[in-house]
Amino acid sequence: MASFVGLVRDRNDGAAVATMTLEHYPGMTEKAIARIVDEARGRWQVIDCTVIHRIGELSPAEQIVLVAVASGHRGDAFAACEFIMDFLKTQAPFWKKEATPDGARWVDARASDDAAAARWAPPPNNRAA
Amino acid sequence: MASFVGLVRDRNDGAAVATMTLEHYPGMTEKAIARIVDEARGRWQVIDCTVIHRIGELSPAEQIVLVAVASGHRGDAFAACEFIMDFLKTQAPFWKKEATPDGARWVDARASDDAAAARWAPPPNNRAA
Amino acid sequence: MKVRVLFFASLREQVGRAAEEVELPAGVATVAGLRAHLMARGGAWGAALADGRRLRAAVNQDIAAPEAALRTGDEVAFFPPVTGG
Amino acid sequence: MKVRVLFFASLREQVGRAAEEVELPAGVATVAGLRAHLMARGGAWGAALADGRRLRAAVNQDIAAPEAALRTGDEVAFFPPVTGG
Repeated sequence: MASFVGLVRDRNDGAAVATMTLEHYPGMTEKAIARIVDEARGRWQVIDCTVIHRIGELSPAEQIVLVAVASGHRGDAFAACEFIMDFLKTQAPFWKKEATPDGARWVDARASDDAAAARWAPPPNNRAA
Repeated sequence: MASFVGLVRDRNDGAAVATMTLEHYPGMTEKAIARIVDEARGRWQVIDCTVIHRIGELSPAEQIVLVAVASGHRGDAFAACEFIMDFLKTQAPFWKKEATPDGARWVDARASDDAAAARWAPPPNNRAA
Repeated sequence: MKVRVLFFASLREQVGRAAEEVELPAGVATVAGLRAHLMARGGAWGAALADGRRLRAAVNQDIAAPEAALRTGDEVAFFPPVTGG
Repeated sequence: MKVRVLFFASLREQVGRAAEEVELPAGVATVAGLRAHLMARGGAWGAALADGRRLRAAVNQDIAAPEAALRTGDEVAFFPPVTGG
């Protein structure tokens, strides 16, 4: 079983983070996560999969997101878990706002997250769901 | 934080597994795990890393091994965690013996585990520890 | 044709509202057309929707391209690139 | 020259012991030499150590190649490929 837990950073872009607030798009969030999980199930052997994403106000070191994937094959568990994280970061409608000593600011999307998601080529036709 | 938990299989190679016993090489085990973790720390940005491997008799679905890696970078956490698992499987002196309805048997090493470990090229010189 | 328009995150703050019903004028039938129609309101609307690279849209809760067609009753959302996970 | 030799897992069961002190005859000074010396005991020893592909060795708790040199007091272990994790 491979899993990933994302934690609230206590510093980001050089500033101390007092609290972080997660806004989301109710309805689309659930739909986007279900689609990402279905895509992972079509690509790898997955016995079970859990995705939990928190919303609202969080403090540094609190957990933001949990992705856990159980598989009979270690490599599949790791790949599916990382795939789901990469696509949550780029496809699921969540937005982070940080409270810092200089005031509140929206976190900028990162090019590195787009690059991480782009690494995953479309599935080969013979394995597509 | 990326993590992996390995569980005792309830079936393996077509037979039901009643219990599984893990033998190890005291002394070398600790040395081998420390070396694998050092190697991962030399390759990726790792804040902290925990490896727990059980020994003795276990039942199906019990946890065998836990590898947890904390990093400021998601990709580093996943890579270091999978690297450590792949090398635990091929370099650390543990041996599994399964009790099945047909008697006890030692588990065979898998070519797929050697292949998984071989995927990790030596580190580039400029990043070697 | 009437659609429901939602705004999220920094975009919601810039335009000062989370949702509204918008009556599309004749000839406006795509996401890009709706965006141009809203920008034409001027002021914060123009500024908030100006940068296409920082703008994403969804129609009925699926990510949609600028050329995606709109139908009456659709739920159209505008938001900046996502930053969850 | 005397070394301490350990056996693990299926190999331990085949040779019927977990550890012993071995006095190496003159000219035996490598892992491969020790293996040949033990195989020469015949019976289970020959069978257990015959298949080089299924045999691994460690000297002083580090994986060692067949040509690795031995020194008096070394701890040498023979075992099958590992299957933990």
